[in-house]
Amino acid sequence: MDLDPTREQKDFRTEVRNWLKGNIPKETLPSMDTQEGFELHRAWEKKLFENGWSVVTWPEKYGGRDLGILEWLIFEEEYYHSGAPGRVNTNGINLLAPALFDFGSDEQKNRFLQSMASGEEIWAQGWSEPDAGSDLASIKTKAKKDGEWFVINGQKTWCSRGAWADWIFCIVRTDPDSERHQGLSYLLVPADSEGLERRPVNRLDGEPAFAEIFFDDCHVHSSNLLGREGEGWSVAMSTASNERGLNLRAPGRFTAVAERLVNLHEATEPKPDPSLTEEVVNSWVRAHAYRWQAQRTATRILEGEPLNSEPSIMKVFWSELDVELHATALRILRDRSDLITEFLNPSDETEWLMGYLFALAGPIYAGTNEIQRNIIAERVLGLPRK
Amino acid sequence: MDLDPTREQKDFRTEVRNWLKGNIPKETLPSMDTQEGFELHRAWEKKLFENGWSVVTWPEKYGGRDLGILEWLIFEEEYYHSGAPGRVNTNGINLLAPALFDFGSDEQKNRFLQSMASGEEIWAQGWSEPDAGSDLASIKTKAKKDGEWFVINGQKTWCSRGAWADWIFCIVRTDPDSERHQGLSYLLVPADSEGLERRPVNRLDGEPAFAEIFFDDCHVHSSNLLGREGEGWSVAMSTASNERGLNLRAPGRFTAVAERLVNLHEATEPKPDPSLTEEVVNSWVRAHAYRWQAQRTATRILEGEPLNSEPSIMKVFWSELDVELHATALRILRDRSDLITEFLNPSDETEWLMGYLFALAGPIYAGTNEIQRNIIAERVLGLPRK
Amino acid sequence: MRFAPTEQQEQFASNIASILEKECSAEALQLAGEEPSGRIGGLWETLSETGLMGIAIPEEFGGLGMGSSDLVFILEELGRSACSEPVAEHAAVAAPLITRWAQNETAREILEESAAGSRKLTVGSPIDERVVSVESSDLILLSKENELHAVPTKEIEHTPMTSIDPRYKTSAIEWSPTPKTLISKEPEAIEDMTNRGVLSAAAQAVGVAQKLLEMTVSYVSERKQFGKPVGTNQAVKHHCSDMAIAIEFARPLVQVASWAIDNERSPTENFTVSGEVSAAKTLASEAVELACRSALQCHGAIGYTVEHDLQIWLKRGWILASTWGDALFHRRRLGKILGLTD
Amino acid sequence: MRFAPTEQQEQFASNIASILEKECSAEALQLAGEEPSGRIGGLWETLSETGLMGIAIPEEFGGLGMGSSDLVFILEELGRSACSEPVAEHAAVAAPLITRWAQNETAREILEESAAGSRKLTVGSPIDERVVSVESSDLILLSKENELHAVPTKEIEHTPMTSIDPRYKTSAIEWSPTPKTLISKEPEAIEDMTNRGVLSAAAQAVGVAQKLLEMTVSYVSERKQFGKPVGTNQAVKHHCSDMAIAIEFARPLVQVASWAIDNERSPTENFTVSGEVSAAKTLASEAVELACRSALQCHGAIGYTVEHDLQIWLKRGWILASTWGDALFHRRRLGKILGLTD
Repeated sequence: MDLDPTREQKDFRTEVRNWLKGNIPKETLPSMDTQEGFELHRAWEKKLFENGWSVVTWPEKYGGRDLGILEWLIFEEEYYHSGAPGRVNTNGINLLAPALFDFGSDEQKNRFLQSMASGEEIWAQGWSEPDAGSDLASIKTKAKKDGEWFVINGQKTWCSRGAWADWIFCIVRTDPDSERHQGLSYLLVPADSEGLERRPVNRLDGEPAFAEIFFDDCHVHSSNLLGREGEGWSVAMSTASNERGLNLRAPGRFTAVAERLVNLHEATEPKPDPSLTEEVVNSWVRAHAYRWQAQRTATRILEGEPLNSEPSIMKVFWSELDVELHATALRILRDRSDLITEFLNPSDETEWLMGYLFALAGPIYAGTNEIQRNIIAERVLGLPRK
Repeated sequence: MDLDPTREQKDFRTEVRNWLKGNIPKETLPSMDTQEGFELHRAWEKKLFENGWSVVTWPEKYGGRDLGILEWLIFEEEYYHSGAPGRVNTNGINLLAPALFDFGSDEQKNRFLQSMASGEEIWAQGWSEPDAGSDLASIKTKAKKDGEWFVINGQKTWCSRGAWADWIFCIVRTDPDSERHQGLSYLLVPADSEGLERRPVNRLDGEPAFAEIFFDDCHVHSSNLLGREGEGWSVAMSTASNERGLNLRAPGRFTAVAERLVNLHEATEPKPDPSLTEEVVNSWVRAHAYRWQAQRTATRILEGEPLNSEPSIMKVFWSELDVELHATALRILRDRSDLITEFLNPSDETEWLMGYLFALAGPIYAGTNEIQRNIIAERVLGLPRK
Repeated sequence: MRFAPTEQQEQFASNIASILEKECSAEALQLAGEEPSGRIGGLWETLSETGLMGIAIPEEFGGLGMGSSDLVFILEELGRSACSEPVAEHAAVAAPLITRWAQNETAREILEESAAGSRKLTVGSPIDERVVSVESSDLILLSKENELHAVPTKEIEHTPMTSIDPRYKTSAIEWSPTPKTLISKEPEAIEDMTNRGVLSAAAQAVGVAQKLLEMTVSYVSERKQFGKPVGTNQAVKHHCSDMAIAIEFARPLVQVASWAIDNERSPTENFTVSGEVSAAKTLASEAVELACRSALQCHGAIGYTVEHDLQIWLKRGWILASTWGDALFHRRRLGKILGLTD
Repeated sequence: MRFAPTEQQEQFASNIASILEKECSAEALQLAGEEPSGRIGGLWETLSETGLMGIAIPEEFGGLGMGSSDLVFILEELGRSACSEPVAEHAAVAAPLITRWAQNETAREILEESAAGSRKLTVGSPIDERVVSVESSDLILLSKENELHAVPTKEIEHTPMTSIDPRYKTSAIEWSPTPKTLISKEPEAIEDMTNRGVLSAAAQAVGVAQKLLEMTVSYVSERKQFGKPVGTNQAVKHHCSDMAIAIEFARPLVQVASWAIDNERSPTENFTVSGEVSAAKTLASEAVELACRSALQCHGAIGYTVEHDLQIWLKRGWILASTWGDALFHRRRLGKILGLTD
């Protein structure tokens, strides 16, 4: 057991910290779910890319630094700690890119990865359908092969970033007679395709964080097929195991929030109720535990051990931790005033409230926590299914 | 809405309070799960009976006072508040008696009710079997009719008070070809019958709170059949709905514990951690809510309304409240010393610890809380079963 | 002892419920959310016609002469329909306060018009100093240093706050007490004001929780995933049961608190009116918070959008859980009442 | 950075686990519970033969010269087997304390016999003043007013306490410090004593929780009700998952804390050894409390009896959750370390 970083890792941390210190926007950017905010976030992605911070673990030829998972953990810690803007292209970088690396042709990788890393092309996710939420395999959107084209008809929903994204990655049914996990294919669809219409869907806070996408004889060229025809489920699962795993939620995100929570507690006068102090400690300890659990998982990944329980266990833990961190902050604020009315003022309170609403989605998306708990019980602990 | 007691009810409360004040044993009785304690508790039952306090809601001819449910609630409040001994014959009074009133012949009522009320005959429950716990309908113990006798063979378990009781009420399978809820019968069995053996089973704390009962050609006279042959399930259910309902756990039990908890908090110096103070408030409020929910339910019963959700909802609530009340006390004690080692000393700490262990059984017996929550969802809220 | 609504109480509440069902439907609320006023046109007037605005005003002033324990069943319905009008502030807090604490001549003038709903009252909470529905009100009950005042809306300055619920308008206000606005100098009057406000929030919170439960039960019974209704999963069943349990135990305490306010004493030995009220709000706040969380979890992503009606009750639920003191506030208040803290 | 046991660490822990599986079986523990001593005969000696008692004693004194982060994996196994001997007190607390804080001449004498297990050490917690396994020990490490003392057992008076777990013997003691018993006057020594004691309780607690989870999974997979295994119910599955989650997040913190003790600094920026230790105990106490509650609930009535083996781990779990400070104690300690309270 060796918990010390190497000299190189220490230096890397210092480099990241210093660069961020000198470069993050002075003013908080508008929400990335507004058109203005979306473009400002895109510009920030470009700046990150130009300085080599956009995708530190990717190969250099796609704009990365070829670094390992431990460095990635360091980068994320420093990134969140610095208060830098949210990443507008996480759908692409975290969800699509792993599948592109695994299943993409060289042409596809060259075509898509660098423009993704630079923010030139921002991606939206197009998996869910009105009747295919948790039950992803019941996808109905169809794509019929027509020469060099796939012709898509159907509807997608909950496409996050869908309102302004440049591209959408979709799972569609290419074999009309197939059922469940069979006969699906994975298509990369330009958002400005003819026959594609998008309708923004407003989140609780009124921002169009999602879109519905309607396909009406939408033609997509077969060069945009990722993996083989009918192999869509495997391609999606390589993304999904990633979505539910370590990459989507780096511990830096939570330790940074825990730190903000400690600061909020400190800044509150008179001192918050002691039960709130204990809640702060509790949340802080859990963020701390998540950090070290992630470090331990990183060692396993580096040593080539299979990850069994980690993805589901971590998903349940971080999503509930995230709610807890924000709920605790709201209780502190509520205890000193009536926070709930401050929803849209650009104050500290608002940030916590927005964070809370965002956190509430955590136990739902990427496989509800109920389903994750089933997975832990059945696949990890070996309890009988029926 | 009228929440005031009548003048008669006020007087009744005063009468109960005064009698208990003058008559409860000065010293705490030994546990009723020791032989000595069992007999001392029996003597206390006799004293209650002789003064008309044993079964206040029963008809006078069986030793009761013919009082209503509101007076019963008052009696129980005062009883628990006074710190009087636990009732050793609750199995008989709360579980068997309702079935006797509903299904018993006049001979049976005359034979059993008064001697139950006086503590002359103490009853144990004989329902569960090794493979029939939550799934009561899978009973295997058989009774074969042989002239005027039923001949019982099989095994019962978790017979509370089984170690020293005088009688046991059992559900047995009288139709050997029957399945599940069919073909069962309800038998009243003298504990000293030939062919009946009992083996005490020690609870966590080492006291024989249960017994296993083994039947080996045990002959029971057919006059001890309660209800008709094959009707055992209905008879049991009239008891079971009672077990899960209002009668088993009167609110007085919990409000009295909540009061003791407030006193424990008060007696603790230095003052307990503020988070513990809030836990005390929380437990107190829940006991208070249980009290008023019971009052509301009493009104419904008096007005002949059907009880739908109440039995299951109340069972979940009181059993979890009971754990919470005792766990809070343990946390207060632990905060000022290391309580856990004081297990067998007759101190205040021990009482709380014993109470905690006892409380832990609450969410398990009389239908686990998991099953109760299913019942609430399916039968009350109407969620689909499959 | 009879712990149940009278036939008259049930009848009145069910009357109001039918009106709300028609005039304060989810559709109407969605539309109101897009209006700057956040209001449903005509709703105040329709409700006024039932006599509701004067329900707790004595008959001599044109009211119905009823009390909190009559109102409590209606307050729950107001929550259940996420009613966008300040009926609770007017009828359950301000009017009874004036009735009890104002001098007769002041009272008569205000109450006669209030009973008909033509003068609209609202109230500023002594706990958090916000006022609901300032713009549409005529007279505001406010507290300052143990004094109860009734201040005409036109005499105060108010800054609208941006509420999470566009149908629930609150303002920060500035005002100065004058001898003319003074209603009472009794410290008890402020305690009474607090208790009535807390109770009305608690009762509405239970109603919101009930509605969230109903919506959830109906959604999970219909919505299918993996070939069967989501509601067949035990975890979903238990979410719903837990909501039902929390509601079932909060509700009687809310009713007991209303009786305590009417009778100016607690029906529980060694306990107080404020204690009953805080006990009720503690469990009501907890019930509605749990209901918000579980309803959203059981609905999944759809509940997370503005388009689905669930959000109307989520937002109202979050507000009612915290307004007039959250569970923590009332646990602390109870700690003092029970003598656990100073 | 490599956050995983070395091969040697894994090997040692799995050796100890095999011995415990054989010699400290549930059957043996049940029998020990009926003995007045509460002990399993020969177990101490068998374990001593592996060198375990001197694992953290320097090689020059006949020990193995390893540290807390080697021990932590073994401590978890000791909990998992509900080991009835004070191995943790001896090898993980007392011996390393003497190694670090005693003068060389005192240390040599004690440590050489301790390494072989022929002199048996135990320790009194500065938090709750009880001592474990007094009767079978030779020398007790105790604190008094920031002084660390090593007191021969024959020089103290002790009153046995009746533990809920008959295999876990504790005593209240009376003793007087003398210059001869003094080991160190450094306040840091007491902090070190506390941290080592807390860590050993935390690591064992995780082991107990792990065992409770294993027993529960196995029971609910076999036990049938309503024609199918109890473990097919989603509620039971979720009980088990929640236990697994709590354990999975407590375990790394326990390992991090052991590294911090060895290195006399925290691997986390702006944090302390005591902080790591208290963080570990907070989550370990919570994990084992949850495991006790859920294991009992999933077992149903059978878990509630002395005859079923579950009770062995329930009782040990309750003790380990509270000894050396419960979760509340350590949350408060963390509150101070994080600067949230004074």
